[in-house]
Amino acid sequence: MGGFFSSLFSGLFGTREMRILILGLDGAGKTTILYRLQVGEVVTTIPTIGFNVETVTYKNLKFQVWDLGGQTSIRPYWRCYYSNTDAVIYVVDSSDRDRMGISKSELVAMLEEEELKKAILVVFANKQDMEQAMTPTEVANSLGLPALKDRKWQIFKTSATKGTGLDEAMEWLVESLKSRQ
Amino acid sequence: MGGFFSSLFSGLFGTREMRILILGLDGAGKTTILYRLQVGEVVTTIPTIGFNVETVTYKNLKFQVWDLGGQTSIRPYWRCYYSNTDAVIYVVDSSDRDRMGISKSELVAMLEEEELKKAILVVFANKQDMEQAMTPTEVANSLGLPALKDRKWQIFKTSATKGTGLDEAMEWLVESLKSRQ
Amino acid sequence: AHYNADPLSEHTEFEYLRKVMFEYMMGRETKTMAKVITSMLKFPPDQAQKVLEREDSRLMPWLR
Amino acid sequence: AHYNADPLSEHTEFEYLRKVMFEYMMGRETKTMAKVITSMLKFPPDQAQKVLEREDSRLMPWLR
Ligand SMILES: Nc1nc2c(ncn2[C@@H]2O[C@H](COP(=O)(O)OP(=O)(O)OP(=O)(O)O)[C@@H](O)[C@H]2O)c(=O)[nH]1
Ligand SMILES: Nc1nc2c(ncn2[C@@H]2O[C@H](COP(=O)(O)OP(=O)(O)OP(=O)(O)O)[C@@H](O)[C@H]2O)c(=O)[nH]1
Ligand SMILES: [Mg+2]
Ligand SMILES: [Mg+2]
Repeated sequence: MGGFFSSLFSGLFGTREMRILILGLDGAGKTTILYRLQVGEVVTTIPTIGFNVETVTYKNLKFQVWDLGGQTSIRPYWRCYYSNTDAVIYVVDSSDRDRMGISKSELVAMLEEEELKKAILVVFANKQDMEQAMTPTEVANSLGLPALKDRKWQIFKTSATKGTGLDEAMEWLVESLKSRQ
Repeated sequence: MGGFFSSLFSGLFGTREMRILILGLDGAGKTTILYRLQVGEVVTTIPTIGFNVETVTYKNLKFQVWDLGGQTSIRPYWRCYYSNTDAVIYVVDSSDRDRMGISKSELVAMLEEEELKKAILVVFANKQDMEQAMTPTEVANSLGLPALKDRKWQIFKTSATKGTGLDEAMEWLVESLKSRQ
Repeated sequence: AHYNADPLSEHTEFEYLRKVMFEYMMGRETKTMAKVITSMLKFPPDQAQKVLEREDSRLMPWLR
Repeated sequence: AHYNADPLSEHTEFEYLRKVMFEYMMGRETKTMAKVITSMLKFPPDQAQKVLEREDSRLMPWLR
């Protein structure tokens, strides 16, 4: 990028805090990921009944990151948080084969929402350190990602506890946000 | 009353809206009474789940009158409304002999509250138009009113639907509020 | 709303909470409504206190 | 909180409502919190709209 428009753009980009939601079923590792990103450490978590919201700085960019509780009874309220969201980090427990279908339904319902039409999607195939973990390709297929239309998306294999894969994913996310028109 | 202090007092009295609560068991006639006082008519009521609050003008005095729902499950929240209350109108269905004991317990609990220590109590022995209605004396005894200490109180027989007795009761209330030191 | 076994009374409490919540959100009698809400939702004492103190400072901004 | 038969999930919703309510009452992210509250308490559409409009005018007083 270069020239007047790009500098105008990066100027705007620099001032507005990007809004990112971390979504996914309960136990997928959302809260662990949030604090990995924020403080670089593994924190001890309890199920999130409500949400955590933190300012995360990555490559000099500021993100307001919302980590919403994923239990069944409170999932219907995810949609109350969608407005003005720039990107969704969708977290999947890659070892939880039984609930991959539920995870897909929630993802599909989410992507149908008008308010998220322009949001970038990055899927974390998390818990890759576990033996029975599905590969990112398997996860992508289970979630029906290849069939997505009009959506900028990417999947990454991560382990929030070991701290692997998060950097690559965030790198891609930052670049995607920057290069949006 | 006369002289400097009394005119200062009535000056203050004239500016501040008195706060009055109408309390009593469900179905006692509280909402019927509120609108009788406000618009002079019998309105059709439904059980109050919540409250009604109206400004009632009586003899050129303005009252903010709160009518709180009296059903069992929401009675515990009466106490949230006690602060700054000048008087309580406690309404009893005089024909509801079975629940006179419950009505007494609620009254006693209410009068024990610190925030109501200085509140004037006026009991409406309501539904006097009904054949099986207890007399005001019977109601007073059932509620244990004669044993009250440090409390300005009075009981009146009323019929909110017929509109009888309300004037005398309000008259007494106004005078009592005026003559408080 | 769920701390009572009787479904009907639960319904009453739910409706009551909604009514009180609406008044609060519309900015009417917020101090009183806040008392009801913190009490119905069983706020822990420290949180209830914070909320009520905030109501006071909204009502009397010169005390801030 | 009572529109689900499973007591455990009811408890979750109750706790969730309390959390969201606290944030709302402390004046944090009130627009988002208002959406959750009106949705959990099943406000009728006209009331929900009034509440959300009021949030907008709180956030952007120059639009009043
Ligand atoms: N083995 C392994 N465990 C993980 C990983 N990420 C998270 N966990 C663990 O999974 C459990 C749930 O993690 P949380 O971060 O609390 O899950 P959550 O998605 O926030 O769950 P809710 O708040 O209920 O929606 C915790 O015990 C984490 O330590 C991972 O990459 N590998
Ligand atoms: N016969 C008779 N009926 C009355 C009288 N006052 C009220 N009622 C009736 O009693 C019923 C209950 O009256 P409300 O005013 O709704 O009772 P409430 O005390 O507000 O009840 P909650 O809102 O549930 O606490 C209605 O049908 C009224 O018309 C009265 O003096 N005589
Ligand atoms: Mg969590
Ligand atoms: Mg009533």
